[in-house]
Amino acid sequence: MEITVRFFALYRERAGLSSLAMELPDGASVAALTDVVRQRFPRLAPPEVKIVVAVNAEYAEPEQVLRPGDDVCLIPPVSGG
Amino acid sequence: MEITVRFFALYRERAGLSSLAMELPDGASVAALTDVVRQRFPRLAPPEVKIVVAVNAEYAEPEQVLRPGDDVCLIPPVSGG
Amino acid sequence: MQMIEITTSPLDPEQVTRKVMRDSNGAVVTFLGTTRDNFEGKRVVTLEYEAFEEMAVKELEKVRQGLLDEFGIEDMAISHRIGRVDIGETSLVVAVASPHRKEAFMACHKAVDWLKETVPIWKKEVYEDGSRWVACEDHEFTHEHASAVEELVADS
Amino acid sequence: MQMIEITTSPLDPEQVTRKVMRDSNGAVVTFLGTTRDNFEGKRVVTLEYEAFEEMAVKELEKVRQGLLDEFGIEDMAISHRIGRVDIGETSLVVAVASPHRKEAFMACHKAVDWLKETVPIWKKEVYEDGSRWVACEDHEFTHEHASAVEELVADS
Repeated sequence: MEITVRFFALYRERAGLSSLAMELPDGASVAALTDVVRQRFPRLAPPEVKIVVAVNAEYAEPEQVLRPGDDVCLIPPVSGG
Repeated sequence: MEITVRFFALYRERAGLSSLAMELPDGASVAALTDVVRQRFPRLAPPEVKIVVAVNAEYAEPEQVLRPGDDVCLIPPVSGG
Repeated sequence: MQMIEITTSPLDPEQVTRKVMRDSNGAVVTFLGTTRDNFEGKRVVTLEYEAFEEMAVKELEKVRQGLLDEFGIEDMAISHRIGRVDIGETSLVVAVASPHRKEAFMACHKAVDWLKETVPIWKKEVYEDGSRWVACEDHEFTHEHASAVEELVADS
Repeated sequence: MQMIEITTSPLDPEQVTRKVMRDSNGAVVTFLGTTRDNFEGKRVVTLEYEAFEEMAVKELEKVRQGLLDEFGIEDMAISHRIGRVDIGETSLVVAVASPHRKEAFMACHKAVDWLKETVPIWKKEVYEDGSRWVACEDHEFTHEHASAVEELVADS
Protein backbone atom coordinates (compact mmCIF):
# COMPACT_ATOMS: atom_id res chain seq x y z
CA MET A 1 0.00 0.00 0.00
CA GLU A 2 1.03 3.59 -0.48
CA ILE A 3 1.24 5.84 2.61
CA THR A 4 1.91 9.55 2.38
CA VAL A 5 4.09 10.73 5.23
CA ARG A 6 4.29 14.39 6.25
CA PHE A 7 7.34 16.03 7.84
CA PHE A 8 7.23 19.09 10.12
CA ALA A 9 9.76 21.61 11.39
CA LEU A 10 13.13 20.00 12.22
CA TYR A 11 12.25 16.78 10.37
CA ARG A 12 11.11 18.68 7.31
CA GLU A 13 14.41 20.55 7.19
CA ARG A 14 16.52 17.43 7.85
CA ALA A 15 14.64 15.35 5.28
CA GLY A 16 14.59 18.22 2.81
CA LEU A 17 10.94 17.61 1.96
CA SER A 18 7.55 18.15 3.54
CA SER A 19 5.81 14.97 2.39
CA LEU A 20 6.70 11.69 0.76
CA ALA A 21 4.60 8.84 -0.65
CA MET A 22 6.09 5.58 0.67
CA GLU A 23 5.34 2.00 -0.43
CA LEU A 24 4.74 -0.28 2.58
CA PRO A 25 3.47 -3.86 2.91
CA ASP A 26 -0.29 -4.08 3.60
CA GLY A 27 -0.88 -4.14 7.36
CA ALA A 28 2.41 -2.44 8.17
CA SER A 29 2.63 -0.97 11.64
CA VAL A 30 3.81 2.45 12.77
CA ALA A 31 7.05 0.79 13.95
CA ALA A 32 7.59 -0.66 10.47
CA LEU A 33 7.09 2.78 9.01
CA THR A 34 9.61 4.43 11.30
CA ASP A 35 12.13 1.66 10.46
CA VAL A 36 11.75 2.48 6.77
CA VAL A 37 11.97 6.21 7.51
CA ARG A 38 15.21 5.72 9.46
CA GLN A 39 16.74 3.75 6.59
CA ARG A 40 15.69 6.35 4.06
CA PHE A 41 16.77 9.33 6.24
CA PRO A 42 19.55 8.12 8.55
CA ARG A 43 20.18 11.64 9.89
CA LEU A 44 16.55 12.43 10.69
CA ALA A 45 16.92 11.54 14.39
CA PRO A 46 19.67 9.92 16.46
CA PRO A 47 19.04 6.24 17.35
CA GLU A 48 18.24 7.08 20.98
CA VAL A 49 15.47 9.49 19.99
CA LYS A 50 12.12 7.82 19.31
CA ILE A 51 10.46 9.08 16.15
CA VAL A 52 6.96 10.02 17.23
CA VAL A 53 4.18 9.41 14.73
CA ALA A 54 0.69 10.83 14.52
CA VAL A 55 -1.97 9.01 12.53
CA ASN A 56 -5.03 11.03 11.56
CA ALA A 57 -3.94 13.80 13.94
CA GLU A 58 -3.65 11.54 17.02
CA TYR A 59 -0.47 10.20 18.60
CA ALA A 60 -0.02 6.56 17.54
CA GLU A 61 1.59 3.64 19.36
CA PRO A 62 4.29 1.63 17.51
CA GLU A 63 1.93 -1.36 17.18
CA GLN A 64 -0.82 0.58 15.46
CA VAL A 65 -1.57 -0.81 12.00
CA LEU A 66 -1.61 1.67 9.14
CA ARG A 67 -4.32 1.73 6.48
CA PRO A 68 -4.34 3.26 3.02
CA GLY A 69 -5.53 6.86 3.23
CA ASP A 70 -4.22 7.42 6.76
CA ASP A 71 -2.79 10.88 7.39
CA VAL A 72 0.63 9.97 8.76
CA CYS A 73 2.84 12.69 10.26
CA LEU A 74 6.26 12.57 11.88
CA ILE A 75 6.32 14.72 15.01
CA PRO A 76 9.70 16.11 16.10
CA PRO A 77 10.14 17.01 19.78
CA VAL A 78 7.59 19.76 20.43
CA SER A 79 8.48 23.21 21.73
CA GLY A 80 5.35 25.35 21.73
CA GLY A 81 4.46 27.87 24.37
CA MET B 1 -0.73 61.26 77.92
CA GLU B 2 -3.38 61.61 75.26
CA ILE B 3 -3.44 59.09 72.43
CA THR B 4 -5.75 59.42 69.44
CA VAL B 5 -7.03 56.05 68.30
CA ARG B 6 -8.51 55.49 64.83
CA PHE B 7 -11.16 52.90 64.02
CA PHE B 8 -11.64 51.32 60.58
CA ALA B 9 -14.38 49.33 58.87
CA LEU B 10 -16.09 46.87 61.25
CA TYR B 11 -14.58 48.52 64.33
CA ARG B 12 -15.64 51.97 63.19
CA GLU B 13 -19.20 50.79 62.76
CA ARG B 14 -19.27 48.88 66.05
CA ALA B 15 -17.72 51.75 68.00
CA GLY B 16 -19.87 54.29 66.24
CA LEU B 17 -16.92 56.62 65.69
CA SER B 18 -13.84 56.85 63.52
CA SER B 19 -11.40 58.27 66.05
CA LEU B 20 -11.22 58.93 69.77
CA ALA B 21 -8.72 60.78 71.96
CA MET B 22 -7.97 58.56 74.98
CA GLU B 23 -6.15 59.44 78.18
CA LEU B 24 -3.54 56.79 79.06
CA PRO B 25 -0.75 56.65 81.66
CA ASP B 26 2.64 57.72 80.32
CA GLY B 27 4.52 54.68 79.02
CA ALA B 28 1.36 52.66 78.44
CA SER B 29 1.77 49.66 76.16
CA VAL B 30 -0.32 48.54 73.21
CA ALA B 31 -1.78 45.82 75.48
CA ALA B 32 -2.81 48.47 78.03
CA LEU B 33 -4.50 50.40 75.24
CA THR B 34 -6.49 47.42 74.00
CA ASP B 35 -7.59 46.69 77.61
CA VAL B 36 -8.97 50.20 77.87
CA VAL B 37 -10.58 49.90 74.44
CA ARG B 38 -12.28 46.63 75.41
CA GLN B 39 -13.67 48.23 78.61
CA ARG B 40 -14.93 51.25 76.69
CA PHE B 41 -16.37 49.20 73.78
CA PRO B 42 -17.24 45.75 75.14
CA ARG B 43 -18.88 44.69 71.86
CA LEU B 44 -16.00 45.74 69.60
CA ALA B 45 -14.55 42.21 69.39
CA PRO B 46 -15.32 38.95 71.17
CA PRO B 47 -12.82 38.00 73.91
CA GLU B 48 -11.25 35.25 71.79
CA VAL B 49 -10.43 37.71 68.98
CA LYS B 50 -7.20 39.62 69.46
CA ILE B 51 -7.55 43.31 68.73
CA VAL B 52 -4.73 44.07 66.32
CA VAL B 53 -3.08 47.48 66.62
CA ALA B 54 -0.96 49.44 64.17
CA VAL B 55 1.32 52.19 65.44
CA ASN B 56 2.54 54.66 62.85
CA ALA B 57 1.26 52.39 60.08
CA GLU B 58 3.16 49.27 61.24
CA TYR B 59 1.75 46.25 63.07
CA ALA B 60 2.64 46.56 66.77
CA GLU B 61 3.32 43.88 69.38
CA PRO B 62 1.36 44.03 72.67
CA GLU B 63 4.53 45.04 74.58
CA GLN B 64 5.27 48.06 72.40
CA VAL B 65 5.25 51.29 74.42
CA LEU B 66 3.14 54.14 73.10
CA ARG B 67 4.36 57.72 72.88
CA PRO B 68 2.43 60.95 72.57
CA GLY B 69 1.82 61.74 68.92
CA ASP B 70 1.79 58.10 67.79
CA ASP B 71 -0.72 57.31 65.07
CA VAL B 72 -2.60 54.41 66.66
CA CYS B 73 -5.11 52.42 64.59
CA LEU B 74 -7.25 49.41 65.45
CA ILE B 75 -7.14 46.89 62.63
CA PRO B 76 -10.12 44.56 62.28
CA PRO B 77 -9.57 41.21 60.52
CA VAL B 78 -8.52 42.14 57.00
CA SER B 79 -10.34 40.98 53.87
CA GLY B 80 -8.77 42.66 50.89
CA GLY B 81 -8.26 41.02 47.54
CA MET C 1 6.92 53.64 37.67
CA GLN C 2 4.43 53.12 40.50
CA MET C 3 4.39 49.35 41.17
CA ILE C 4 1.97 49.57 44.11
CA GLU C 5 -1.32 51.39 43.67
CA ILE C 6 -4.49 51.84 45.72
CA THR C 7 -7.19 53.66 43.81
CA THR C 8 -10.91 54.31 43.69
CA SER C 9 -10.83 54.22 39.87
CA PRO C 10 -11.59 51.10 37.81
CA LEU C 11 -8.49 48.97 37.32
CA ASP C 12 -6.90 48.41 33.92
CA PRO C 13 -5.33 44.92 34.04
CA GLU C 14 -3.51 45.39 30.76
CA GLN C 15 -1.85 48.57 31.99
CA VAL C 16 -0.75 46.85 35.23
CA THR C 17 0.56 43.89 33.22
CA ARG C 18 2.52 46.15 30.89
CA LYS C 19 4.42 47.53 33.89
CA VAL C 20 6.15 44.17 34.44
CA MET C 21 6.87 43.14 30.85
CA ARG C 22 10.46 43.31 29.66
CA ASP C 23 12.32 41.67 26.81
CA SER C 24 14.37 39.54 29.22
CA ASN C 25 11.20 37.98 30.68
CA GLY C 26 9.53 35.00 29.03
CA ALA C 27 6.56 34.56 31.35
CA VAL C 28 3.92 36.89 32.72
CA VAL C 29 1.23 35.79 35.18
CA THR C 30 -1.63 38.17 35.95
CA PHE C 31 -4.19 37.56 38.67
CA LEU C 32 -7.52 39.35 38.70
CA GLY C 33 -9.71 39.27 41.78
CA THR C 34 -13.26 39.96 40.64
CA THR C 35 -16.46 40.53 42.52
CA ARG C 36 -18.58 37.38 42.70
CA ASP C 37 -22.35 37.56 42.56
CA ASN C 38 -22.85 35.18 45.47
CA PHE C 39 -21.53 34.27 48.90
CA GLU C 40 -22.67 31.08 50.60
CA GLY C 41 -25.81 31.10 48.49
CA LYS C 42 -26.65 34.76 49.18
CA ARG C 43 -26.89 37.11 46.23
CA VAL C 44 -24.31 39.88 46.46
CA VAL C 45 -25.41 43.22 44.99
CA THR C 46 -22.14 45.13 45.24
CA LEU C 47 -18.97 45.37 47.33
CA GLU C 48 -17.43 48.25 49.21
CA TYR C 49 -13.72 48.24 50.00
CA GLU C 50 -12.14 50.42 52.66
CA ALA C 51 -8.39 50.78 53.25
CA PHE C 52 -6.03 52.26 55.77
CA GLU C 53 -4.21 53.56 52.75
CA GLU C 54 -0.87 54.70 54.11
CA MET C 55 -0.33 51.36 55.84
CA ALA C 56 -1.82 49.28 53.02
CA VAL C 57 0.72 50.70 50.59
CA LYS C 58 3.54 49.84 53.01
CA GLU C 59 2.24 46.30 53.53
CA LEU C 60 1.79 45.76 49.79
CA GLU C 61 5.37 46.91 49.29
CA LYS C 62 6.49 44.29 51.87
CA VAL C 63 4.63 41.58 49.97
CA ARG C 64 6.18 42.71 46.71
CA GLN C 65 9.74 43.04 47.97
CA GLY C 66 9.54 39.82 50.01
CA LEU C 67 8.52 37.77 47.00
CA LEU C 68 10.92 39.43 44.57
CA ASP C 69 13.69 38.47 47.00
CA GLU C 70 12.34 34.97 47.63
CA PHE C 71 12.09 34.11 43.94
CA GLY C 72 15.03 36.14 42.69
CA ILE C 73 12.90 38.07 40.24
CA GLU C 74 12.47 41.76 39.50
CA ASP C 75 9.00 42.51 38.21
CA MET C 76 5.78 42.62 40.23
CA ALA C 77 3.01 45.19 40.22
CA ILE C 78 -0.04 45.25 42.49
CA SER C 79 -3.12 47.45 42.13
CA HIS C 80 -6.05 47.34 44.56
CA ARG C 81 -9.26 49.19 43.96
CA ILE C 82 -11.20 50.55 46.94
CA GLY C 83 -14.63 52.10 47.33
CA ARG C 84 -17.57 50.57 45.52
CA VAL C 85 -16.77 47.66 43.18
CA ASP C 86 -19.72 46.20 41.30
CA ILE C 87 -20.30 42.54 40.37
CA GLY C 88 -17.88 41.31 37.70
CA GLU C 89 -15.56 44.25 38.23
CA THR C 90 -11.95 43.82 39.27
CA SER C 91 -10.84 44.72 42.80
CA LEU C 92 -7.28 43.39 42.58
CA VAL C 93 -4.64 42.99 39.90
CA VAL C 94 -1.31 41.28 40.64
CA ALA C 95 1.07 40.99 37.69
CA VAL C 96 4.39 39.14 37.90
CA ALA C 97 6.95 38.58 35.16
CA SER C 98 10.09 36.47 35.19
CA PRO C 99 12.44 34.79 32.75
CA HIS C 100 10.80 31.39 33.44
CA ARG C 101 7.20 30.63 34.30
CA LYS C 102 7.49 28.76 37.59
CA GLU C 103 8.67 31.82 39.53
CA ALA C 104 5.96 34.00 38.01
CA PHE C 105 3.21 31.52 38.91
CA MET C 106 4.45 30.87 42.45
CA ALA C 107 5.19 34.50 43.29
CA CYS C 108 1.82 35.67 41.97
CA HIS C 109 -0.10 33.02 43.91
CA LYS C 110 1.81 33.74 47.11
CA ALA C 111 1.36 37.49 46.67
CA VAL C 112 -2.41 37.12 46.60
CA ASP C 113 -2.38 34.82 49.62
CA TRP C 114 -0.03 37.03 51.58
CA LEU C 115 -1.77 40.33 50.89
CA LYS C 116 -5.11 38.85 51.92
CA GLU C 117 -3.59 38.07 55.32
CA THR C 118 -1.76 41.28 56.13
CA VAL C 119 -2.87 44.29 54.11
CA PRO C 120 -5.32 46.56 55.98
CA ILE C 121 -8.12 46.57 53.44
CA TRP C 122 -11.65 45.52 54.32
CA LYS C 123 -14.46 44.26 52.14
CA LYS C 124 -18.12 44.80 52.86
CA GLU C 125 -20.57 42.63 50.97
CA VAL C 126 -23.86 44.34 50.27
CA TYR C 127 -26.86 42.01 49.90
CA GLU C 128 -30.39 42.89 48.92
CA ASP C 129 -31.39 42.78 52.59
CA GLY C 130 -28.32 44.06 54.41
CA SER C 131 -24.55 43.95 54.42
CA ARG C 132 -21.60 42.54 56.35
CA TRP C 133 -17.89 43.09 56.69
CA VAL C 134 -16.13 39.96 55.48
CA ALA C 135 -14.25 38.68 58.51
CA CYS C 136 -11.63 36.55 56.84
CA GLU C 137 -10.95 35.21 53.41
CA ASP C 138 -10.61 31.56 52.51
CA HIS C 139 -6.97 31.08 53.47
CA GLU C 140 -6.61 28.30 51.00
CA PHE C 141 -2.88 28.45 50.31
CA THR C 142 -1.90 27.86 53.91
CA HIS C 143 1.59 28.34 55.26
CA GLU C 144 2.02 24.56 55.36
CA HIS C 145 1.02 24.25 51.72
CA ALA C 146 3.28 27.13 50.74
CA SER C 147 6.33 25.67 52.45
CA ALA C 148 5.63 22.23 51.02
CA VAL C 149 5.48 23.70 47.55
CA GLU C 150 8.70 25.56 48.23
CA GLU C 151 10.39 22.27 49.04
CA LEU C 152 9.09 20.74 45.84
CA VAL C 153 10.35 23.69 43.89
CA ALA C 154 13.75 23.44 45.54
CA ASP C 155 13.89 19.75 44.67
CA SER C 156 12.84 20.08 41.05
CA MET D 1 -17.19 31.17 21.67
CA GLN D 2 -13.89 29.74 20.41
CA MET D 3 -11.91 28.73 23.52
CA ILE D 4 -8.98 27.28 21.53
CA GLU D 5 -7.28 29.36 18.89
CA ILE D 6 -4.17 29.05 16.73
CA THR D 7 -3.49 32.16 14.73
CA THR D 8 -0.80 34.04 12.85
CA SER D 9 -2.20 37.38 14.13
CA PRO D 10 -0.90 39.19 17.23
CA LEU D 11 -2.64 37.94 20.37
CA ASP D 12 -4.91 40.16 22.46
CA PRO D 13 -4.53 38.94 26.07
CA GLU D 14 -7.42 41.06 27.31
CA GLN D 15 -9.79 39.58 24.74
CA VAL D 16 -8.73 36.02 25.66
CA THR D 17 -9.17 36.85 29.36
CA ARG D 18 -12.64 38.28 28.77
CA LYS D 19 -13.73 34.92 27.32
CA VAL D 20 -13.40 33.26 30.74
CA MET D 21 -14.82 36.00 33.00
CA ARG D 22 -18.25 35.44 34.49
CA ASP D 23 -20.05 36.91 37.48
CA SER D 24 -19.88 33.61 39.36
CA ASN D 25 -16.06 33.58 39.16
CA GLY D 26 -13.93 35.47 41.67
CA ALA D 27 -10.48 34.70 40.30
CA VAL D 28 -8.89 34.95 36.88
CA VAL D 29 -5.33 33.87 36.13
CA THR D 30 -3.80 34.77 32.78
CA PHE D 31 -0.44 33.48 31.58
CA LEU D 32 1.46 35.16 28.78
CA GLY D 33 4.37 33.45 27.14
CA THR D 34 6.56 36.13 25.61
CA THR D 35 9.58 35.99 23.38
CA ARG D 36 12.81 36.45 25.32
CA ASP D 37 15.74 38.31 23.85
CA ASN D 38 18.29 35.68 24.89
CA PHE D 39 18.85 31.94 25.12
CA GLU D 40 21.84 30.57 27.01
CA GLY D 41 23.61 33.86 26.49
CA LYS D 42 22.91 34.07 22.76
CA ARG D 43 20.98 37.06 21.51
CA VAL D 44 17.69 36.01 19.92
CA VAL D 45 16.54 38.18 17.02
CA THR D 46 13.09 36.71 16.43
CA LEU D 47 11.16 33.45 16.75
CA GLU D 48 9.26 31.43 14.20
CA TYR D 49 6.53 29.03 15.30
CA GLU D 50 5.22 26.22 13.15
CA ALA D 51 2.20 24.05 13.98
CA PHE D 52 0.52 20.90 12.77
CA GLU D 53 -2.64 22.90 13.20
CA GLU D 54 -5.38 20.31 12.98
CA MET D 55 -3.70 18.12 15.59
CA ALA D 56 -2.56 21.06 17.74
CA VAL D 57 -6.15 22.22 18.14
CA LYS D 58 -7.17 18.71 19.17
CA GLU D 59 -4.31 18.43 21.68
CA LEU D 60 -5.04 21.88 23.14
CA GLU D 61 -8.66 20.84 23.56
CA LYS D 62 -7.46 17.74 25.49
CA VAL D 63 -5.40 19.95 27.79
CA ARG D 64 -8.34 22.27 28.34
CA GLN D 65 -10.94 19.56 28.93
CA GLY D 66 -8.60 17.47 31.09
CA LEU D 67 -7.90 20.35 33.45
CA LEU D 68 -11.49 21.61 33.58
CA ASP D 69 -12.45 18.10 34.68
CA GLU D 70 -9.53 17.74 37.10
CA PHE D 71 -10.24 21.01 38.89
CA GLY D 72 -14.02 21.00 38.52
CA ILE D 73 -14.04 24.37 36.79
CA GLU D 74 -15.64 25.66 33.61
CA ASP D 75 -13.62 28.46 32.09
CA MET D 76 -10.32 28.16 30.24
CA ALA D 77 -9.23 29.72 26.96
CA ILE D 78 -5.96 29.10 25.13
CA SER D 79 -4.57 31.08 22.18
CA HIS D 80 -1.27 30.25 20.49
CA ARG D 81 0.30 32.46 17.90
CA ILE D 82 2.33 30.88 15.09
CA GLY D 83 4.54 32.27 12.37
CA ARG D 84 6.99 35.01 13.20
CA VAL D 85 6.83 36.37 16.76
CA ASP D 86 9.22 39.22 17.56
CA ILE D 87 11.02 39.87 20.87
CA GLY D 88 8.66 40.98 23.63
CA GLU D 89 5.61 39.80 21.71
CA THR D 90 3.23 37.20 23.09
CA SER D 91 3.20 33.69 21.63
CA LEU D 92 0.82 32.08 24.15
CA VAL D 93 -2.12 33.21 26.25
CA VAL D 94 -3.78 30.85 28.74
CA ALA D 95 -6.65 32.34 30.74
CA VAL D 96 -8.45 30.43 33.50
CA ALA D 97 -11.25 31.64 35.74
CA SER D 98 -12.84 29.92 38.73
CA PRO D 99 -14.87 30.82 41.79
CA HIS D 100 -11.73 30.57 43.98
CA ARG D 101 -8.16 31.35 43.12
CA LYS D 102 -6.35 28.10 43.86
CA GLU D 103 -8.02 26.21 41.02
CA ALA D 104 -7.34 29.01 38.57
CA PHE D 105 -3.64 29.19 39.49
CA MET D 106 -3.09 25.43 39.44
CA ALA D 107 -5.05 24.78 36.25
CA CYS D 108 -3.30 27.61 34.41
CA HIS D 109 0.17 26.46 35.47
CA LYS D 110 -0.57 22.85 34.55
CA ALA D 111 -2.06 23.88 31.21
CA VAL D 112 1.16 25.60 30.20
CA ASP D 113 3.27 22.65 31.33
CA TRP D 114 1.04 20.12 29.63
CA LEU D 115 0.73 21.90 26.31
CA LYS D 116 4.50 22.32 26.10
CA GLU D 117 4.82 18.53 26.29
CA THR D 118 2.16 17.36 23.87
CA VAL D 119 0.97 20.00 21.42
CA PRO D 120 2.62 19.72 17.97
CA ILE D 121 3.97 23.24 17.74
CA TRP D 122 7.64 23.97 17.11
CA LYS D 123 9.71 27.00 17.89
CA LYS D 124 12.71 28.11 15.87
CA GLU D 125 15.02 30.64 17.47
CA VAL D 126 16.65 32.96 14.98
CA TYR D 127 20.02 34.40 16.06
CA GLU D 128 22.14 36.97 14.32
CA ASP D 129 24.34 34.16 12.95
CA GLY D 130 21.92 31.30 12.38
CA SER D 131 18.90 29.55 13.83
CA ARG D 132 17.84 26.33 15.54
CA TRP D 133 14.69 24.40 16.29
CA VAL D 134 14.24 24.31 20.06
CA ALA D 135 14.36 20.63 20.94
CA CYS D 136 12.64 20.64 24.28
CA GLU D 137 11.42 23.21 26.75
CA ASP D 138 12.47 23.39 30.37
CA HIS D 139 10.05 20.82 31.75
CA GLU D 140 10.12 22.46 35.12
CA PHE D 141 6.77 21.37 36.49
CA THR D 142 7.55 17.66 36.24
CA HIS D 143 4.96 14.95 36.58
CA GLU D 144 6.30 14.19 40.06
CA HIS D 145 5.94 17.79 41.10
CA ALA D 146 2.47 17.96 39.59
CA SER D 147 1.24 14.88 41.43
CA ALA D 148 2.78 16.05 44.70
CA VAL D 149 0.99 19.38 44.35
CA GLU D 150 -2.22 17.50 43.62
CA GLU D 151 -1.88 15.64 46.88
CA LEU D 152 -1.29 18.90 48.72
CA VAL D 153 -4.35 20.36 47.10
CA ALA D 154 -6.41 17.32 48.03
CA ASP D 155 -5.18 17.59 51.62
CA SER D 156 -5.73 21.31 52.04
